[in-house]
Amino acid sequence: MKVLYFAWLRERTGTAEEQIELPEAVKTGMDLMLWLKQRDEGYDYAFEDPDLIRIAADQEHVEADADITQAREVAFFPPMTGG
Amino acid sequence: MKVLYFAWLRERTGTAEEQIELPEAVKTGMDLMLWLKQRDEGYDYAFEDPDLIRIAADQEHVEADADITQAREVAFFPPMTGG
Amino acid sequence: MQPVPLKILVTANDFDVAAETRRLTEARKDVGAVVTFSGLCRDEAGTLSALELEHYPGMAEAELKRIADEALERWPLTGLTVIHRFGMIRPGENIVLVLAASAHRRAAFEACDFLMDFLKTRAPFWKKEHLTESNEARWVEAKTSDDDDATRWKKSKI
Amino acid sequence: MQPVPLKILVTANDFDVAAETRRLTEARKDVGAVVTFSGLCRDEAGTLSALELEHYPGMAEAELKRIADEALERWPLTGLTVIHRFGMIRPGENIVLVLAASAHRRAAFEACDFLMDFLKTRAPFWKKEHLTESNEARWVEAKTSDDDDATRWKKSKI
Repeated sequence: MKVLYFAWLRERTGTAEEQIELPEAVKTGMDLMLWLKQRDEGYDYAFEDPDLIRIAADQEHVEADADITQAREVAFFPPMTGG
Repeated sequence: MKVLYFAWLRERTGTAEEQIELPEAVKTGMDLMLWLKQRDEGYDYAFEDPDLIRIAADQEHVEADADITQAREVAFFPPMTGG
Repeated sequence: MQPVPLKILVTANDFDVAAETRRLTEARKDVGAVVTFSGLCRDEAGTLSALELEHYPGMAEAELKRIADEALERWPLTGLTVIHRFGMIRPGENIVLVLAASAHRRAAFEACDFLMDFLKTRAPFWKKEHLTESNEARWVEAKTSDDDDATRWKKSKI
Repeated sequence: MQPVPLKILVTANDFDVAAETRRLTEARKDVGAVVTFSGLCRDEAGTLSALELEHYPGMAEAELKRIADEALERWPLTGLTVIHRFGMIRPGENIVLVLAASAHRRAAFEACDFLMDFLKTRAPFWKKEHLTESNEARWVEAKTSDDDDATRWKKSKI
């Protein structure tokens, strides 16, 4: 699965994009955030408040409890500030 | 007093602008309309439904029962259709 | 920074939306939103030769200014422009232009919307339709929906 | 007459409001109203060097299209254009442009307003402020007022 990070999530993780093999236990966007959080200090800081973070699966907004196991691309980002 | 007519009021009265010496009994815009209506066929036709007609005194909208005796300029016109 | 001076123009000529937008934004850093309304002459049926716009010179400008002053009082605008044409206007041509600029979009949207609602019901302009098929011409009748639109702005003093 | 095809553009370049207006009105006689929203980079305090606009390529266009399709379903529009810039944008420069055209003004106003409310809360763009006084840069925080604006459109399915 391709995983993308934007804005301060990109800066904190130090990663714009990576390939991840989902562990068996990870089903939802929230599961994935909690799993990523354990990786290292940067990821821990990026996901320190997972409730704040928005998730897209295959370029569509999804809720944190939505199943993402079938997605080819998952993205994490802060609330949007365009316009 | 200068009296102006616009749109179909101008066409029906055959007059764009005229000077009128107000008769003593005429105090309001409605009084003036009823007085004008008696003048001839064209004015009678123009003011056949006085409740429909809008009035301005010195280039400001006024109600039909407002005193217009002090105005230098009074105008009669149909509901507006600009924009 | 002072707002750009209010511009009210009643003219037979067409207007330039880009130039009017520049007038409200150029050399300023306090404008976050510009909302522009352009009103055009329609002719879906293909029966219209032109609209003839008659106005009350003097009062047209004065009334537009009264409506604009009310908008400037109600919303924190950095600029406001109202242009209304008169004379013969062909299908597809411009009739009216309102631009409202502000730091934030809600004020600009509401002021522009308000301006158009009151302009429609209070500014002394009248439209006459000249038809292609005949020498006939007929005055456009006022729509009660326009009065309804104007009553949406309940707080208004005008 | 068919509506002008929907135009969604995410670009580093500035836009031309006059050209975009022409695209929605030229050679048509069914457009009575064009409402245009321009969003600009503000800097009232004089401390901003530039806004850096980051976006999610692919999803930005897709999400703008979803919002635009919802607007086209809700209002009888003759044309709709949404342009959003990314990259470095200086104070006074354009950020976003929405044009909605319709036979009648209410539809054009509401569609444009709706587009901006949902664009603000759903389109994947993020602003970073670069300051003049330091090398510091900070991410702009989302405003809850934007969420409130979006909830005004209760019927919305998105």
